Amino acid sequence: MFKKILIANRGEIAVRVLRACQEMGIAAVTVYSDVDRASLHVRKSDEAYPIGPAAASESYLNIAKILEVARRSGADAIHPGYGFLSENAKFAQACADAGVKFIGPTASAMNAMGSKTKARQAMEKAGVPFVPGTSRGVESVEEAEQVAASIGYPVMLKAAAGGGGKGMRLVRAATDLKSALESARSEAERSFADSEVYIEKAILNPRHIEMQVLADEHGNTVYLGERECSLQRRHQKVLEEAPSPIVDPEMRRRMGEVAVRVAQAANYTNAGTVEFLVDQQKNFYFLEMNTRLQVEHPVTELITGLDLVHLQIRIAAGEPLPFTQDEVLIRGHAIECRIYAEDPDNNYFPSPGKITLLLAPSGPGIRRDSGMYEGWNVPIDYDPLLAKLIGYGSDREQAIARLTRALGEYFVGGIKTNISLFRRILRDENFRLAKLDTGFLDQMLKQPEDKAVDSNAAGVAAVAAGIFAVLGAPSPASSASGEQASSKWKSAGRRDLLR
Amino acid sequence: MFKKILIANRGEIAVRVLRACQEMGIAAVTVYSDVDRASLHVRKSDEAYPIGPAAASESYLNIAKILEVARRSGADAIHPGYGFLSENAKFAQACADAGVKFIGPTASAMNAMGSKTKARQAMEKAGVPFVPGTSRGVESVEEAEQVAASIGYPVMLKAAAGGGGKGMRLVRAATDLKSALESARSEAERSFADSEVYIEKAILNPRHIEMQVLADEHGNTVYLGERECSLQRRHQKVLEEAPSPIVDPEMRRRMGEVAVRVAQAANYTNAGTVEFLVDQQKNFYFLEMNTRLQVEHPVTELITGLDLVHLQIRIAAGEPLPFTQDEVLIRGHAIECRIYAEDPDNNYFPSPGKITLLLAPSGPGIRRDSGMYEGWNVPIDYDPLLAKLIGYGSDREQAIARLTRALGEYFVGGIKTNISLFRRILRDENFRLAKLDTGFLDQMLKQPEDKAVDSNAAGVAAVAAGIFAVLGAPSPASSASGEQASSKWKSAGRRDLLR
Amino acid sequence: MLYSVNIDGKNYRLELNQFEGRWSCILNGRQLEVDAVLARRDVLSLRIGNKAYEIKSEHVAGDLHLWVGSTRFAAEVRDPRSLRGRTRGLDDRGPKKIIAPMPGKVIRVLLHEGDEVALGTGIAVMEAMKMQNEIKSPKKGIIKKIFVSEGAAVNPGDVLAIVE
Amino acid sequence: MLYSVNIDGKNYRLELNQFEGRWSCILNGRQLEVDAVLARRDVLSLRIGNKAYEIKSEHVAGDLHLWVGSTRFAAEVRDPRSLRGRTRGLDDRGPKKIIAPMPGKVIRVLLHEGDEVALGTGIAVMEAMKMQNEIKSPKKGIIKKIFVSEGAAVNPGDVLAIVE
Repeated sequence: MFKKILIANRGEIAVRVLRACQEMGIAAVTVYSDVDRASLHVRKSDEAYPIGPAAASESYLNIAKILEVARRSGADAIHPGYGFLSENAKFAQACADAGVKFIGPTASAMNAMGSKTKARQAMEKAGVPFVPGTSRGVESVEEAEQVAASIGYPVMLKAAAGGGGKGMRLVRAATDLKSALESARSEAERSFADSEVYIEKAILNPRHIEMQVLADEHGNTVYLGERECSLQRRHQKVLEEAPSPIVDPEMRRRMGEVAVRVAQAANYTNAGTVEFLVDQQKNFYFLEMNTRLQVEHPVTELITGLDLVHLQIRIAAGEPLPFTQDEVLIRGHAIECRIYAEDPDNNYFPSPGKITLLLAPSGPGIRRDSGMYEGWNVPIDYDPLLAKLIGYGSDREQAIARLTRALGEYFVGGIKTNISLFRRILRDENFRLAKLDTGFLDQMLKQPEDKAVDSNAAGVAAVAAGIFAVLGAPSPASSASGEQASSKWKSAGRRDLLR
Repeated sequence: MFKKILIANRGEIAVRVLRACQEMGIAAVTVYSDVDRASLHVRKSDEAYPIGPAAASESYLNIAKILEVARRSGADAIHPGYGFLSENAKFAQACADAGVKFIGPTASAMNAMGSKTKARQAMEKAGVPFVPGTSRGVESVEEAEQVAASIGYPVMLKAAAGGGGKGMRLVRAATDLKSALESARSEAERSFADSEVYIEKAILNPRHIEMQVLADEHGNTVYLGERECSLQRRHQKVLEEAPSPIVDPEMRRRMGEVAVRVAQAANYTNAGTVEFLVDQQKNFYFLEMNTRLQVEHPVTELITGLDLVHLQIRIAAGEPLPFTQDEVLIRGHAIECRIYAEDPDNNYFPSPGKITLLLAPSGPGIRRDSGMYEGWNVPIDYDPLLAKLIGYGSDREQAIARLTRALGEYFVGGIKTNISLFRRILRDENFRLAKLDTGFLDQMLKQPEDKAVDSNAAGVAAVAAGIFAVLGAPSPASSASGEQASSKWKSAGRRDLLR
Repeated sequence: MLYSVNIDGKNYRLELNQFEGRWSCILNGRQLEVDAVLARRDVLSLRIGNKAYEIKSEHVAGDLHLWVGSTRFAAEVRDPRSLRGRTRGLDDRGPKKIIAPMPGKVIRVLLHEGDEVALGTGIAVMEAMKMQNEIKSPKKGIIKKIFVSEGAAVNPGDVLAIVE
Repeated sequence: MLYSVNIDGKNYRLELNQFEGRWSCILNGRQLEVDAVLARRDVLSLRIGNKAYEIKSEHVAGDLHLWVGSTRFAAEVRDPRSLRGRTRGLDDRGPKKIIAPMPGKVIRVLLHEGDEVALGTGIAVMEAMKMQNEIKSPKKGIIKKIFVSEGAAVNPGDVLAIVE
């Protein structure tokens, strides 16, 4: 087993991996950018190394710096988390070249899957079901127009190197194709330094369902059940659950076997996720493979009772899978809410700043994977994911009930979060009936929110306001820290201006 | 289903039940004594009623006051938690008479089980295996000496109305019998207002293993697997786990079936626990039935995926059990640590006072049921249980690893807790090998603790002490609140003096 | 003590006095039985009659928010005798300022001074925390002034443009 | 700044200076590369070299404890120039006071003044938080004085008896 693992990430996932290391008796080395010195992952680690300024390209994405820390610290493995370098084949290769084990698939498996167009070509050979479209990037607007016409509108443009909805455009009619292609290309170029964009038939109102796979380095590959990830905003997942309410054991077996075939076709090792689009007739189409741990892996952990990060580490250390497909036991239901620092009342604008008060939920069926703490200043420089709140129940209804209860206990003061959005989703009639598709959330958000003014609660607030005033609140401490936070943003802004 | 439930308890269990009510859409009414106004259970409830001074006999044990709150609030059911009135048949009967549903067994089932001697008589009829001894209280020292001689020393004296080790004495030789009987009787009288004491053969180095049962009001009774509760100090459970490392599926079935027979013999309904002593040959003997929810119920919840409090409420509302025995699926392993306000370095003296800093663990496999919060003043008047930390894992080793990790994250500043005791237990070689019996903890605590002074850590502490000094810590806020706490104790003490 | 309290735009007259830990409270002329404990900084355990509430107090960018359970209210408290507190809403009249709602970078400026805008027309695109967000016009009118250019770093509260 | 720091009875000479957020640190003559951030009140994120530590600071009954991870150290800090800080241990000599370790009630007094006691002999029984605890003699000797009687309420730090 490894003696020391370097965690090349930040935020909640760095803390998640750190905990796994501690549990396995492995020393954890972390890295941090200038604005992350006070982060939870630094505080909790055994060793921590600064790797440069806030900009990810100069810190968390800098392969040379991270390998240098691996060398200095004597780490024998690197866990990349998700995002940043996690799906970077060059990084995986550089780790291998430096004699540090990359906890994830090989560079060649990544390469096979990293480009959506290449993956498509390989998977077609393996007989995996596909959405009709091009298997390679389109060269010109003319070619795009031809392809779109032949498969029929609406079509979807996608970045070959894409992820997270970047470089993705839905085109309903030929007149919109040109400008959509241009903007998709420029976004792809900006986001991935690769402007390749391909075309697929758009499946309307599909579900997004993905299958977790795990493959050891001895040829054993298993699937651990699916996750329903249809709740998205701007193609970003917001809430995920497992199992999917529409997948029965037979469909799970069929999807799982396709996912295993996908992984095996790429000689895939370690944890990975095969994403499918599912249409209204429950036909499923291969979308792409994510060659890393997913943000939403906890829902699979809760319904299987397994620890995916432990298993990732064991697999990377050369251990065989400790169970067979038949021994995977799915029980109960789990739902994850991604708590973001964003303002649901103001078009989901990011909301960095100082957390002045943090009340965290716990109790039966509640798991909280968090990278924040009271007093922490959420930096403006990274993804706004603060924490994940995951609810487990004997069935979907109980998971929803527990999560609703826990969201009521959750309070993050000083910044805005999307906690209220989840309260709204979880009480939505269609959500409760599991009538989900990838358009669900946009649809729901178009409805005016039922904001019945509770005049009793307003009166209570009035009394409370008076009591806080009498007791001397706002306390000098809290308002002072608020000012500090805002002046810190200002100085951060000024620093940027001076660069 | 009930509209409103009164929770006749305090601390973590009141919060536990409150959460279940919120999850089920039931309004929660709480009660509190004068020193509990700032308790978490009051803050989180829908309605809260003061019921008198700190002394439990004048508040949480006062049947008339609690039924008066039920009447005023319009509660249609009462959940008693554990301790206090939970096993009081008079209270159960008074609830029935007042037309409020008692969430638990009937008064007559409680009466059948409430006296250990009566229970023994009833169970003997049902053919349940027993430890040899008297089925009724001994009348005199002479009778006790006779009985002890006939079953052979060592013998155990037990209070008929007992629980929690009160009125319990191990007697190794005839010469010690008289004084042990007297002190057991006086303790029993003081604790339960009932001095009846009976004698059993003492099983040396037994395991304490208990079986959770659940019975609806339609004649269905199931068992939910066992809990290993051998880790005790002064006959008080300290750490519990499920399943027991020595119980295999066949033994579980046999114990479960006996437990179901016990419950059925008493026409038992709702949740209950049948306790067994298990000797070194894995023979099990009926000990007693606890006619309430146990402190350690979460470990059963984690391995079965069920919510026992939800089920208690559903059963009390007249619903049939929603599953059969065959559908109970045990998966993984769970361990619970009872976090007490007591000082493990100073003979486990209670340690009430103000919590100046609270860092709470979370993350994969960690459940925390807590009644404390930062800033709360732990009162001196009640049981010192602050919270329960429960770890789940795919297997026992992983549960231990996760719990060890989580204990490392747990910090309760300002008062002493037994967190360090659990770190010690979890790394103990014999504990890891599951070589457990009820003498384990006393044995372990007799060993000098391996307190290798980490001179590196001491140097780190020296540097940190300097940095806190430079940064101006101790902050005026924290030391001021410390003084407040101690003066509050003083005034509490003075109040007592004036009574 | 007499307070004028504004909750989400509605005014309340609140008479509140504390004596030996007990409160007397009259809200809009109605006497309430109030019992309050500050559980910790910014968290109040409040009872009105026997109803229990958990209240959280929060200051964001100078505004006071009170949370009753999970419901947020904008609050303002004025003590008429001492004339503490602030008035607000006055600078909403006249030309509208477009304010940066977050710290970040201006990625694109979509319009020019003098352009006509409808309610909701995009004026600029900002990026922060890896997300791009369009800053929209709060009213129909003409862009009088644009204060930022592409690539500029801005702070919350900075004026990006003025629409008239 | 020069400090004399006592950790679990061992003295350290600490030279510590802060300049623009950077620290210089010499511990017992050895230069250390130190980097510290106060994450929140009483919680320090400390790096020495590249080793990382989470330090918690706690004041209990006038004593300062520092926790390095899960290990607790009793700490005392003295700044020799200003002569801040306290000395202690002096009143441990001579007759030993038996101090109430917790608030509670004296349930039973087991001995009388003049009785001989061994190390660990029970002197009184106290009850608090539903638990009874025996207060034991910290040394061999004779009970010189008993200050409490059965039923008395005591506070932590109260002297119960003196053993000589």
